[in-house]
Amino acid sequence: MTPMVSDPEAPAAAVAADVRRAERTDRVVSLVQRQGALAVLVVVVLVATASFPNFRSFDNAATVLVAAAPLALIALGMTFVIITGGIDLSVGSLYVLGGVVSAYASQWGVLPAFLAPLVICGLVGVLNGILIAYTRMAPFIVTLAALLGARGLMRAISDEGSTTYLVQSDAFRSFGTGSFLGIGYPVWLVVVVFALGMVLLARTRFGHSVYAVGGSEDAAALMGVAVRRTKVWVYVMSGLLAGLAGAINAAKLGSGVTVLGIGLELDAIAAVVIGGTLLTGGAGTITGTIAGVLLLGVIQNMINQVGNVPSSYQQLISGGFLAVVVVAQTYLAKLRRVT
Amino acid sequence: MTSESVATRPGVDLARIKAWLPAYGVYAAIVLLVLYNVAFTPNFLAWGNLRIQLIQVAPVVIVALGMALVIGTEGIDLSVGSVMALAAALIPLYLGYGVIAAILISLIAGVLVGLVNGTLVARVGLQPIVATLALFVGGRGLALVISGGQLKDIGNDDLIFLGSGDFLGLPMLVWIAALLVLVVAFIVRRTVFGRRLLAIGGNRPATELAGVPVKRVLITVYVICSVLASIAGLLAVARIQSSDASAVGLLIELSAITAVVVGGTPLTGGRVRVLGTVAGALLMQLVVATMIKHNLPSSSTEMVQAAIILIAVYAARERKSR
Amino acid sequence: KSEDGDTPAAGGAANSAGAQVAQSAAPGVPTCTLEQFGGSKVDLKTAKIGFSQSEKEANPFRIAETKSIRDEAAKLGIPSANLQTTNANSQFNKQISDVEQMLDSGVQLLVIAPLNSDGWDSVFAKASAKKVPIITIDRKINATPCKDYLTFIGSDFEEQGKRAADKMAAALGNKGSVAILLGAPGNNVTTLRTKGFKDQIAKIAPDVKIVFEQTGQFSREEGQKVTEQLLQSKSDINGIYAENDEMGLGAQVALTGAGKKAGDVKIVSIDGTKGAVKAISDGWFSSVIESNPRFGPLAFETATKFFNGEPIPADIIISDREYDESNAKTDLASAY
Amino acid sequence: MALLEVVDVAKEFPGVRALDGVSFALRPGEVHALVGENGAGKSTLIKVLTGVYQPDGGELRYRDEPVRFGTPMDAQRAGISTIYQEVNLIPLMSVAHNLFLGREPRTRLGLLDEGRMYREAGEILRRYGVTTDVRRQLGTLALGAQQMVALARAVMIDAKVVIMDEPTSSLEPREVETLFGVIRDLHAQGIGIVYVSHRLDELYRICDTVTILRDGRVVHTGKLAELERIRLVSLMLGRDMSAVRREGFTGFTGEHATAADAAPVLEVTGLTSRHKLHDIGFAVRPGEVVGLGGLLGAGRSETIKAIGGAYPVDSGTVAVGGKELKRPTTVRAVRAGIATQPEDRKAEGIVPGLSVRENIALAVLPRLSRFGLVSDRKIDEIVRTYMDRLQIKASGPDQRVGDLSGGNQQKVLLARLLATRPRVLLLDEPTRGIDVGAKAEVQSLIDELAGEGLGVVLVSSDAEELIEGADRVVVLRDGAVVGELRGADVTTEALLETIAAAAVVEDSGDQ
Ligand SMILES: Nc1ncnc2c1ncn2[C@@H]1O[C@H](COP(=O)(O)OP(=O)(O)OP(=O)(O)O)[C@@H](O)[C@H]1O
Ligand SMILES: Nc1ncnc2c1ncn2[C@@H]1O[C@H](COP(=O)(O)OP(=O)(O)OP(=O)(O)O)[C@@H](O)[C@H]1O
Ligand SMILES: [Mg+2]
Ligand SMILES: [Mg+2]
Repeated sequence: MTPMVSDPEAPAAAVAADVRRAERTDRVVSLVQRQGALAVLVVVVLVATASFPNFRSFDNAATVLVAAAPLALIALGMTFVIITGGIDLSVGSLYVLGGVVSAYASQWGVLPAFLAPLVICGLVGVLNGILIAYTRMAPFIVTLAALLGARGLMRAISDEGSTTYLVQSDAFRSFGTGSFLGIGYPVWLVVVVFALGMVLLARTRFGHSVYAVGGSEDAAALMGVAVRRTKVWVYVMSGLLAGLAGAINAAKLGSGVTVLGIGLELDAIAAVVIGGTLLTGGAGTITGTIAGVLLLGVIQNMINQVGNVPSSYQQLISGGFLAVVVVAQTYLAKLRRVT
Repeated sequence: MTSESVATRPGVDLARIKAWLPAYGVYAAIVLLVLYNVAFTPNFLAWGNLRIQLIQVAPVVIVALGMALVIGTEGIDLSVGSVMALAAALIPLYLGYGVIAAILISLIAGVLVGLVNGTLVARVGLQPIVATLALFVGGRGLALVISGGQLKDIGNDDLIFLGSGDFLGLPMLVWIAALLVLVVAFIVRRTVFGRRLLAIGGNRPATELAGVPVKRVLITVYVICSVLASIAGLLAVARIQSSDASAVGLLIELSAITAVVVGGTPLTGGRVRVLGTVAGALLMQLVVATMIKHNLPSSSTEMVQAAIILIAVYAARERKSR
Repeated sequence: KSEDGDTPAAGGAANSAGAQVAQSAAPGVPTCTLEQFGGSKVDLKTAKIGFSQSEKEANPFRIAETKSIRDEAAKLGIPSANLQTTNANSQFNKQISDVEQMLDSGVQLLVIAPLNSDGWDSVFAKASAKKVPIITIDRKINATPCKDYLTFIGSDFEEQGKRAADKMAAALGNKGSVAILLGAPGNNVTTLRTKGFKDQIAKIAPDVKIVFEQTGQFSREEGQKVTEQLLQSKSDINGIYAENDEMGLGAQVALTGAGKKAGDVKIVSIDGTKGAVKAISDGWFSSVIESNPRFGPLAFETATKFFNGEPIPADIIISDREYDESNAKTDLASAY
Repeated sequence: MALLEVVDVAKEFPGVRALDGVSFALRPGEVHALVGENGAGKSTLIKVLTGVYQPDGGELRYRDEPVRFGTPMDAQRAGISTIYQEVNLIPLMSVAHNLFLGREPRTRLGLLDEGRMYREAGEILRRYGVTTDVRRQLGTLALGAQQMVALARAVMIDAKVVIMDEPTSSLEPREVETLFGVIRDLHAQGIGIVYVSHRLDELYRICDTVTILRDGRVVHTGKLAELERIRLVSLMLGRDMSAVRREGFTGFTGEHATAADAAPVLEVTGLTSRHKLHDIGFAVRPGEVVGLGGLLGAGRSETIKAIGGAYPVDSGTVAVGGKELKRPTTVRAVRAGIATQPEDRKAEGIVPGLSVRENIALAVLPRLSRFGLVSDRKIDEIVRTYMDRLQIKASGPDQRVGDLSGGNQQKVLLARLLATRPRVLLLDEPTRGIDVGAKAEVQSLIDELAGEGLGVVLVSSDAEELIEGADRVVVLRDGAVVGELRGADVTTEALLETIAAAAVVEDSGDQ
């Protein structure tokens, strides 16, 4: 009663070795995939440095960084939201609303100028979060409504956008334009907030709940993750960060400009996705988002360095670049061949 | 289409109304808004007024039809506005060869954009929102490059007839939109393609394993969406009698998505409500018209729109069921 | 008065058609010299110059504006590599960083068409540190001339609104109901053109009632849509004030669609594009107040004078033409 | 004294009374079997016990105190640990993170102590026979290994009650033994266990007490040993004993009549896919059921998918009826007559939002249509045929498949496959998670289809099913064929022996 055993040794051992090798390459490829945006950023920066003498200058770098600060904050919030599998379209409107509110509140001092936009945008975030978490309406549509609502609110408090509140506090103003070690305060703020964000996402239970909710909402609930609370919090964070971005921008511009922010949500989404975060949720990194934000800024800077690119070509180039980066990302990800 | 209601006890029962509301909430909202206008807006029921509302909603409806199909596959297409701009930019360039040639060229542009979007989604495997974001940004740039940024007046009578002429008492625009609604409804209900599209939205891996050529179907869906958008683009040109690549179709992707979702099509795919989409577009049109007629500022229009979207979608949201 | 600036500079010669003319500065207006400003003399022919455009070159005004700057630079023999241009695509933050990046790259003169009048603090901080003079064109910036920036060249938008009101009142015989097609909300141009128009109407023609004001977003399509709605609810409207030509042209299409004849509803608009001026000849528009975009010559002339040490007035207000039946045909060439 | 108890609970879903006056008590140190047909309400009862659902009526008592669990977390904190029916972990997160989610070890600063987490995770999982890198994404593990992670997660905490909803449905005999070892340990510690399974022999091996649910009601509670197997089944199904006895337990009848010299309908040669499959080859003749045996991760599912065109291969050929498939894709495979039933019914099988009708017709639409327009008449005909033939229980062809019970979903899937009139059927775990009644029906259906001349490839973790159903068993290990059982050799012992032999060879090769 001996079953026919065909020589098992060779193939089995070979496969086992194969599997080990596969796991090693998996890890390398996964690193490149996760940090793919960083790799692309390095390449782009090298190219820019070689081609444009001005690109190298410290001032130019500082300007690019300061300009990227608001988008960076917004993209940070968006990263959390997208990792939970959601999306927040309201950030562009909240950013403008935050700026207007901040400029208005600056008449009472620096602290109100920061707090007022945080409170108002945070409240909209709470509303978004509650509607999404408790009524199971699609995040896309809830935050689309919030986009309209927040813009309407901004117009309503600024006399249909025609009143621009000027920043009254010189201290607040100098926060926007001043610098430390040659680099603007907003950039330092962004660095601190990002560091906190990274710790929060990677090293706390909340951060892991965020991943879990995005990975599988039902499973996370059954494993005892507070799914709804996590969701509410990410939208609150996103709202708060959009408000903060609005505040630092108001400080920089010295006024609550009302004609900003159209389409900023899409820039933020693009930055996050370029950074390797999956729109389906469950995976993503903050370092990737930083790289994504900087990539967008550097590309814009390069277009400016060229000097005379007509406006229509600028858009064409941005679109093409976006496509190339995202396609490259996807191919890197595919190499992982997860089954 | 597949919403079966549970047999319930006779008499006035809430369950029946509850089951009915999600599917027909939009229609109820339209009725309410019309009643309000009849009472408070002078001249609302005049044919001229109704006509204008139909004309204005037609391009949104056309774009939303394509969007509904894409959303049915659990996708989304942000590039529709740029496609409209591309179509608009191409029209004046080729009008010299006749209206037909110009229309064909802009439709071909739609096909090409659809192929790119579809390929990125189906073959490369990009998330639809990102795949179409590239053309959302780049497409309008291309349109501006093509048109040289110049707004061009259109003097071609045949084209203008499409935009503002009447046929059998109804504007051409409305005829065309109605025809497209019927075509899309027919596609969804009666064709193999329609069933496959819904299955992909319902469960893509399963549909793939069932031997359905998923990639081909997806690419076709994006092509249809883009072609519909380019039709909307050329109709917009015909209607405003000029081609302005920088303005045409601006932000229409949001209006179209709103119409689709307010009309009861879930963003999660697997179902498409064609008539609901039309109703969704009409509802949003009526909201804007009402606000304009009462001369309210744009801030309040936006806030009312936000509220209506939330209410409509809340009423239509899927109850959790597994 | 506003009628003075009517005669174009040299009239006739095609290349100078429609060139800007500065109103003679009133005595006592503060001026600014290179010394006061604190910068150093720069030779324009070899200097690095930056031009920041606010909106896409996709409407007649912006196209003409950018072209005028480039053409004038070429005419003065400035190598094109020395003229750096950026376009903010209507994103204000982009314009700010565009300008800052140009400052970093060492431009010695900045010409800016600002998207917004406020919000330039960070730019001024940087520019004044480097002593780079800024000439703002078409839109004014709310800041201190000769300190934050050198001077403003452009039209007086409020004045344009007032002149439109004069024209409207005249066309309606000081009686009737008027609708305003507002520009994009939040835009300074919108605000000022609205204010000027309303104030002046209240002052000179109290029987002209403003019964409707809705935004047409400065676009022809929106102008058409809003007018269509307007005509359905207020069919007895007598006049439409469009805050730019595009919306006026959209209104014209809507009027045609509603079966109105040319002249049934008086249209007054601002800008002076070819399409609108032609519409006067066709009888659809009553008049068009010009807002001249050809800033190149005046901007470079001002810069040259400034670097030569001449005093520059804080505001250089150009005298805009206006078009009506009397000159629409003959002056069509000077429309843009 | 009861540890965990419900009295007279009711739970209603729109249109379904899932629980109707159910009372159930679990005593310390007891292994309590909970059985019933698909849709009887077992999972619902468990979810009521653990705070996933709030009961519409009745009382929940824990250690003789009335309690209310608002969320699964509340139940967990109280010491009730659960392994839910569908593996409910987060595929994109690492194994260790899944194991510790919600109770991660923390440093003094309140930050996660990842080093400790990875170390401990590795140690814990080794006890359950999972030796993988704990930093790996959970989703890259086979279902069985994932199930073991879920088990480890559930038992890890200081639980008073452990609830297991069909824990063995994706486990191999070896893992099942590990699991039973764990259950015995828990039992010895006085922990109460609720155990749900459709595999009767398992119940008799480890359970003390049984509660039988039918249509949301308790029809019997008592000592399991005192309940004859046949009576258990008849209580579950609500049919009388003689009928059950007549029909038997498995639906298989034994050998199929296959001409030994008939040309094979399916020939697989040299199938290779990097890291996963290594030179796999076998043939299936018409009317033959070929089983694929092996342990978890042996590559059976990949083999099935590769043949069906759904898994990329680097080399190798698949031929149907002697004709080789060029560049296989699912579309070409279906066209050539290969029908694949995937392992994961929910993720890759049914389209839950569509009706029974649409699901059955999905693969054959082109045949039921002209010029791209579907013919409702033809579809109705086919749907009716298969709903009758497979006895699909649904309120009608328009019912959403997502609302059907597991067994009926499986039948709908089979109907879809059969409607393509395939020549080869590839079945991956066709009876996973379906009740004894439905299982027998599906099994006899497989028999019947083979009888009609189809070639069938059958994968099953249920050794009994594999042995009784297959005429021949090809044994895989680590993606390679390591043996084949034919004729009289097709026995459970021989199967285990072959797997073990290969394992020994490999283990020694590893040192
Ligand atoms: N979330 C839900 N919404 C609607 N109906 C549900 C839901 N969950 C379960 N049901 C229904 O309740 C009944 C009991 O389902 P349950 O999952 O408890 O069965 P089960 O005994 O676990 O079956 P199986 O052996 O197939 O796992 C079924 O008719 C099922 O369709
Ligand atoms: N006990 C285990 N520990 C760690 N990894 C495992 C274990 N069992 C399987 N795996 C891994 O899971 C992966 C997928 O296995 P695969 O899907 O090929 O299994 P299968 O033969 O189809 O099993 P099934 O019987 O579930 O169908 C393989 O990469 C394998 O290395
Ligand atoms: Mg169950
Ligand atoms: Mg398997």
